[in-house]
Amino acid sequence: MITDILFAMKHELMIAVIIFILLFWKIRSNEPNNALVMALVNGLLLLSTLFFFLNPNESMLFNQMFKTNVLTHFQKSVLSLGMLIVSAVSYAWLLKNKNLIEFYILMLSSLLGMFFMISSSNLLMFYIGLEMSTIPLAAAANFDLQRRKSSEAAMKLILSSSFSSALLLMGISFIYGTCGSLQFAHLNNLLQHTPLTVFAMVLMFAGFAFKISVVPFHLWTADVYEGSPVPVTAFLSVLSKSAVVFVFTNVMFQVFANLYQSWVLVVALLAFGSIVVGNLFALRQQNIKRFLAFSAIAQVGYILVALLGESVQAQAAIFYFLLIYLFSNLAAFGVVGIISEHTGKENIDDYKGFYKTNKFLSWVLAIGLFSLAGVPPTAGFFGKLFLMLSGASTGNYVLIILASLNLVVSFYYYLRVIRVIFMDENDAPIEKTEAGLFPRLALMLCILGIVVLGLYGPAYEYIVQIVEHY
Amino acid sequence: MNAQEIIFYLIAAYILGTGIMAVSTHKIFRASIWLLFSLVGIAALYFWMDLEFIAAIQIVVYVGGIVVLIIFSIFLTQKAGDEMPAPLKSRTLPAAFASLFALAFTINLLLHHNFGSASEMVFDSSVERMGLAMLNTGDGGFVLPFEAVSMLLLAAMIGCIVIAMKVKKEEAQ
Amino acid sequence: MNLLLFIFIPLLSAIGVLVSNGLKQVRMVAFIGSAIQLLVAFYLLNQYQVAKDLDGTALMYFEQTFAWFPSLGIQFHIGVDGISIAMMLLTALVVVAGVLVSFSMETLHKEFFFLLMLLSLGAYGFFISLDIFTMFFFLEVAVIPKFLLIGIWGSGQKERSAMKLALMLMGGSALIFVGLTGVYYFTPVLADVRTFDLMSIAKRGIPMDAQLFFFPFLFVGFGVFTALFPFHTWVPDGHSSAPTAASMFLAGISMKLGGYGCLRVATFLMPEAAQVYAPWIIALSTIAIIYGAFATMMQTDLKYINAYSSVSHCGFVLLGIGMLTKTSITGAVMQMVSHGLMTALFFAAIGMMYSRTHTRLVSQLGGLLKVMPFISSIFIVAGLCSLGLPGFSGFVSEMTIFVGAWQNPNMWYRIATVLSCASIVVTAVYILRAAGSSVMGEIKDSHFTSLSDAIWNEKLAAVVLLSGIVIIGIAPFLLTDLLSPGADVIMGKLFNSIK
Amino acid sequence: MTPISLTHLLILSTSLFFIGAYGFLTRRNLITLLMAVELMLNSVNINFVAFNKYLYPQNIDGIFFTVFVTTIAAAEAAVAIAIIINLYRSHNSIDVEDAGEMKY
Amino acid sequence: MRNIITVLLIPSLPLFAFLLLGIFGNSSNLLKKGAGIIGTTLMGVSCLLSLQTASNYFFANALGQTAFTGNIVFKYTWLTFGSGISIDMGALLDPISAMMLVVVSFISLMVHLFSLGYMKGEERFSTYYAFLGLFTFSMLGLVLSANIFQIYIFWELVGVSSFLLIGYYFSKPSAVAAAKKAFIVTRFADLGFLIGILTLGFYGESFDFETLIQRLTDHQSPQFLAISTASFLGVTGLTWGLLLVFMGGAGKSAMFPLHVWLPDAMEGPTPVSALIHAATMVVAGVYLVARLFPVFALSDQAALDVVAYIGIFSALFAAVIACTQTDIKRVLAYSTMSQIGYMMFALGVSGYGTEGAGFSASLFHLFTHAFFKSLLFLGAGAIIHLVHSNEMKDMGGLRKLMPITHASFLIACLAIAGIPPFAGFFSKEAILHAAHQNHPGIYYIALFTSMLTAFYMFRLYFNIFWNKDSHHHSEHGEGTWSMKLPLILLGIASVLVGFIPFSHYVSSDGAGLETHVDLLFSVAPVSLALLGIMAAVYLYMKPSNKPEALAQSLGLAYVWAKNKFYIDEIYLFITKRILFNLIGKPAAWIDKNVVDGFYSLSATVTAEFSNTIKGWQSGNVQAYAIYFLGGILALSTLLMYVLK
Repeated sequence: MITDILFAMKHELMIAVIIFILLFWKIRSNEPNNALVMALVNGLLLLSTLFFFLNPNESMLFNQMFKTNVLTHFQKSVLSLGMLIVSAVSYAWLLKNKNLIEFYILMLSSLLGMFFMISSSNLLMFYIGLEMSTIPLAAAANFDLQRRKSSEAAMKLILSSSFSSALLLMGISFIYGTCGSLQFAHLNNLLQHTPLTVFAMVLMFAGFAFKISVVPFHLWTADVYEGSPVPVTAFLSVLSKSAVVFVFTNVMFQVFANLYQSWVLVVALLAFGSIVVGNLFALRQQNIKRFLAFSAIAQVGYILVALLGESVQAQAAIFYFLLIYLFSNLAAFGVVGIISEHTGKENIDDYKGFYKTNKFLSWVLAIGLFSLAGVPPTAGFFGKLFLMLSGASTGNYVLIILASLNLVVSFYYYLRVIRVIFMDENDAPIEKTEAGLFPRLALMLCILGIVVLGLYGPAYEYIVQIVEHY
Repeated sequence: MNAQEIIFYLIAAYILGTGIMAVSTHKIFRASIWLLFSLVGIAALYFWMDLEFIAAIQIVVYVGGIVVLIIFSIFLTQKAGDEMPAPLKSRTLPAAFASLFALAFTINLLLHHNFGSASEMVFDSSVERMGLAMLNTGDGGFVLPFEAVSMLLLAAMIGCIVIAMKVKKEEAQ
Repeated sequence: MNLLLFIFIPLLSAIGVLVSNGLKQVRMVAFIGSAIQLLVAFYLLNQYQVAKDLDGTALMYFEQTFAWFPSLGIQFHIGVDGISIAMMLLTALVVVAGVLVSFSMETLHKEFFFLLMLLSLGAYGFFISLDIFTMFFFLEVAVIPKFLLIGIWGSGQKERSAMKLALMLMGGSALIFVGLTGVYYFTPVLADVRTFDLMSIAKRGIPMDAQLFFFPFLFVGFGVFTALFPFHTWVPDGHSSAPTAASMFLAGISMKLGGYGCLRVATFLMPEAAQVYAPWIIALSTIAIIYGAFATMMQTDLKYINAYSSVSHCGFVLLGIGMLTKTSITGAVMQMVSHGLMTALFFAAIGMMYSRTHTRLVSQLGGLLKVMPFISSIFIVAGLCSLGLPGFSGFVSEMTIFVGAWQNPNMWYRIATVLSCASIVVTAVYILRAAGSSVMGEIKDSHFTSLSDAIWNEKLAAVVLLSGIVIIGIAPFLLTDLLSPGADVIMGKLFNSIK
Repeated sequence: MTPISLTHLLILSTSLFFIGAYGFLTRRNLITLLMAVELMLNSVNINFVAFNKYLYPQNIDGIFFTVFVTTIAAAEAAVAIAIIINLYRSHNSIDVEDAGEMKY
Repeated sequence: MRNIITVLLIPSLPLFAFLLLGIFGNSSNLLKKGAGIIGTTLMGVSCLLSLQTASNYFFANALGQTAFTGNIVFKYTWLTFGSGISIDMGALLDPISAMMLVVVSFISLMVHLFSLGYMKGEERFSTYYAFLGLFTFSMLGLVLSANIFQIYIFWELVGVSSFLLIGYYFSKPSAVAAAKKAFIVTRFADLGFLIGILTLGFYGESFDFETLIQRLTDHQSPQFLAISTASFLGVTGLTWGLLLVFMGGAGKSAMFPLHVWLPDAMEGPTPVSALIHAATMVVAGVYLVARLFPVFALSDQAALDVVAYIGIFSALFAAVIACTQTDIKRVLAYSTMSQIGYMMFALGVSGYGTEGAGFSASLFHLFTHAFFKSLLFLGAGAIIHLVHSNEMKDMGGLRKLMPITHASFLIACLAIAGIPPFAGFFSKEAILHAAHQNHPGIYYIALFTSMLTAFYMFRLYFNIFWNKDSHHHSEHGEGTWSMKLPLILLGIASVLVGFIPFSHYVSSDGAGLETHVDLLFSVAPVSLALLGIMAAVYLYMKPSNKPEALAQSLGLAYVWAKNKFYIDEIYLFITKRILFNLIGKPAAWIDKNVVDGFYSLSATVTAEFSNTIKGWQSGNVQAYAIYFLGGILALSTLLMYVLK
């Protein structure tokens, strides 16, 4: 019994253990050795990632509030891996940080919140997980204590998110009011198609949409990405988003199955809106982090496109895409973070002539961007195409056509960066930057992921298998 | 209209009135006090609903905790009695329109929704029941959220400390 | 014969380029890789003949299937017929020549040759694929190397051109993708599995209304790659900004990917729709032919001249496809091969001239025949091939298209054919203008007199391409025999559909 | 208690919610924004409690939801205030209009 | 089998010369020096083989036969088109091709020989011989073609070798321009040819001459019915096909209005003019019509009439212009055009079989003309070699300096003027006779033209050899023996070939016609020719201002003729103004601004739009919240009230 719980909650327990170790470490010594802390955390995160292979069983615990199965284990491992990469690529920033342990505690708490959210089968746990993944992150966003932008970003994040969670809560309360239950499994049957439930659905949808930056609930994204410290930005853009999407697909297909007709419309509309608005804004960005933020908004649009498809295919495509997206985006953010930390340069134009001085980083950034853009042979190509293929499976050709054509626009801005890196002349390019061992390893891992995930078909097939099963 | 109802409407009017004052007064300190009144009014509503436990939490956490925190922060960032700048017209109009529209929209939905007949069952909201549920791992237990929230509070606390702590001089450079 | 060689050899050469050091080593690796590839391509031709003699009925030869994404019905299914072999030979020739003319690449040579190899990988992969998703994959694999090649090593407004090219090709890809999804979802499901497999889709057939809706997407999408009017504007800018080898690749191979796709995917899979849309295809390609030719006449930059003429010449490919007769389709493929070789030769000659004189403007060149007779002769020969002189490949392919086109007794089709024929006169005008004032005439710049003629690698490149052109020109039956069975299969599909 | 009263309670909470929302949308001081959010959360709490008591007395999910919302609101408020104080240090103002450096 | 090899060798030897000299000519010193010898030797062998083949055909094989038939020596399927039609490479021996073989190879040999001296010391000597080889190969291939598409292939090759040879002096802009013009104008004509081929081939379901002729002359065959019922713009498919094919022929043969390239083509080395633009390539059009003559004559009289009218008009038109030109090569060029006009209308007025006197006469004239016209050109070459100018005013009194040239030139002039017993007399008589019988109108014009011919030829002759005294002194005499020998040989030929009973061997149906010289009939043409010569004697024998006075009195007519009736200007107007300015420039402009502009515009619009909506991202958290709330309300309203 106890071992069952241990195995079921292995990820959560692992993260909690790390948090407590760090807490005690902080209590024991006020000026801990940052490198050591990082080594420990990274090691344990690696362990947590590998936990996936440790008896990924199926269970339902704690008053049916906590469910686990292969899929959730998989998702948690993916998130652990993401956290590991974030932590590794931000090596330089973290090393200098005076409050490293606190920072880790916040990030890990946020991760823990995501785990709870992923495993939630109950609106209460979902809500707690959601808040738990956001509130510490808002604090972490402010960790560049001296930067004006950092606190502005944190402020925008916490206020926007509290506003959004108030609306989300209102939606939850209406659902509770109409159904009398918070359990996903019950809601599936209890939820009837009435105006009030549709409204509640929209409210909840908006809550999700806020977290994954769907237009028009996306407006905080770029500002927060720009202002936050790079690890937080990377975390937000990849992990928060992935975690919420994991739950989102689940909620949409499971809880709101009866409202399918309604939410499909919303999803289609917002998918188109996100793609277009994300693209249009990304076109004109100068700051590379803002640029990545808007491009991420467009990417989410494509995820929503996939959501229109048949449940299994859609979820498989989305999870597959997120896995690729994690590697691609972290590769891009990793390089941006390294450069930003070493030189303070964040403008796209600063990257002129980057290839002359930093070949490795240039290629990593380029491959990351290619993958985001969906260019073969990177995995992003497969990810994006499978998303759209899934979207087309229910015959939404108009949307598919529009989304495909928007790919061209997105291509423009990704290539713009590539062009700056490889083609533009510059007398004073960014000087040669030594990334360090951890970041290099992490970036190579990203590249490996980007290359292998697409070309190696069984990766996708495995996800399909898991999804089909649950 | 019986006494219960009259009391309800009074409390409702009180909550809304103080709420409106809280979001419209120009003095920030007064606003916090109006908020305090409004929250107390909500506690009163809980009392009216025979939910003493919730009412108590409302008073302890909100009135005793959050509002005090807010007042502290006001002191840290403002001089008492400062007039706040008036809201921008460009913001007020759409905001008012959106809020009113949303209000009408929601109320319309609520009025037209059939919630079914009220249950005749007596609602047992004793502190004992809640206590047992809070720490129960089995059916009807809430121990997991309880633990999760405690982790959240821990994290929030640590975050607050780091952010709000005065930065030492040499770090500032 | 294992077709995977066509994936692995370029891949290994690319990796070899990455691990070698110094220009000499890098270019030798690239050259050896591409030369082996050429030999293997000829070996494939040989093996194909052998296999064909053993079993003349198979639709595809050397087929291999590997599961890739089985749940989506995506396979790595490869196989060839005569048409693809012809295209692969073309690719092999152009790649060798492209590597040879780039021997003196100074900046970032490693990257340069790496990208060239990647580009050839894309082309080979595209031609051997029998799964339309895989085809699409390889089609796109080839896009980014082009962008980088133009943008990094190009000249003039290279970045703008690179961007334009990449975006328009991506636009084409986007259309293709929409078409692919349509094909995918509207092909009847067998045994609960959808498929991207070319042959099985062809076997299952696509319902008419789906064909009508999705054919334009596929055709226009591939058409963008092959400079279908009005989606051709990437061609002039892209070709003229690209470094020599990239121009050769672009015009020689890359544009052919589109033509091949139009034929193999769009027309083959949706024959009924092809018949419905044939007038449109013909109209657009006729416009491309005439309009491209006239636009060429006004150009002053040699590369622009060749680029616009490529628009015009590739119009013939689409015209041949649009006419939907066996002869015209065979002619279209011949024209692809022929134009590929010819235009590569042309670009090679222009590149050699440019690298010496540092100008490509017709008005500034002149009298080069005196100082660099070899290069100038190559230029003239390429020009003569372009204007369809007998003895070179251009003639036979154009004639085949015309004869094929004329077999369609529709009066409007005939008028289109006549107009297209008329373009060969215009071609003569611009080719002779270009040749007349750049290599003939008086030497306009005194420093030209001190310039040297081609060196061995350049000569070898020219000879490689030229031999292809001449062999096809003198013995076209070799090519038609190769293409004929493939054309028959496509025609079979077309005629079945008429019933 | 009649369902009408439930509806009345809901109307009360909804009104309060949108009063809070209006406050959030219009006030210029960051702290008042936070106060407006508290009003909104409270109104949701009323909803939960009312639904639980009048419609689903067999369970106590609603009550617990309220409890946790309250707790989380506290955490949120704490973090928000810390952030606002930090912001005040760098900006010397907590006017919303002054904290809009990053845009477009 | 031996026959095949012989016939194959005839064109192959020049081709071999081309390949050898073209590829290795510049790299090997031996080849560079010996190019002329090699080329000439190979050509000589080829010529001997041609003579042997022809004599075999006409005399040995045909003994005892009543009619000469076409004889396909070999045939190889070269390119198969889907529906059973194919381009075959073959060699067809019949009277006209055998005759042409002799003409082409003999004249070519003469030119090879002549060039040994004429082109000596040229930098690109070997290239020159390579090109000559290429041309000869193509021309021989054209002559031997058994397939209408094959003829088109060699037709194009001939065109390109002509281009290369005219542009031989590539650093001379006028030469390059002339080469371009020649190529493009003939290319334009070939467009018609090609479409004609396509039409005939499509309906005739074959490209083979024999099959095609057989099917299209059999009025019951399905192919004939199909092609004569198909019509476009009210004209039958057959007429279209034949006229378009004739258009190709007219282009190569410089018939009005496609003649403009021929005078300019004189920019090439003079021996080249002698070979290509006098004797061989320019008569390809006549040859082509002759090839398809049965179809013209038996199935489509209308097309044949067009041939006749264009022929006679060109003959007259060119003769008039020739009277006014001062560049001796241009005079010769216009005279060539005029003479080809004769050949054409002779075909045009001819009937088939026993009515086919015109056909034989035309080819007879082709035959004789080849000799004396190339003689004229070579002579002109020798003169130009001496005086280094093409203009009449730089010449005069050369008869003493270059006696052999003078004598041969005179023979040629007499021949072309139609004075008996020179070769031209017989052929021209035959033509006039045929015209007189079938088409009196044409006959009278032709008569007048023959007077003009005599006039301008002797105008030329006197201006060169008489008129004023020579101020030249011969540096290298008349030139080497290699230059003189061809003149002598051709002179002898120009005298003798007229006596061949030509129509006996060459006739429209192969059956042979009896030649009869009607002395009475000859009176008129000969006396008119003498009249023309007299006029020339009167005007040009001695230096005088009579020519100017005459020119003055003719006024506008003279100016127009002198300016070649402004045909060049009309062409220039059409190409420059209409094609370049009205089509080319707009096309380039549209491409840059409209088509490409559309893409640029869409990019700009996108960027502008992006700029316009940037305000959404105002940086203010409350504004974000309003959008948030607004989004929710909009979606819910949409779901509940709009998209119910």
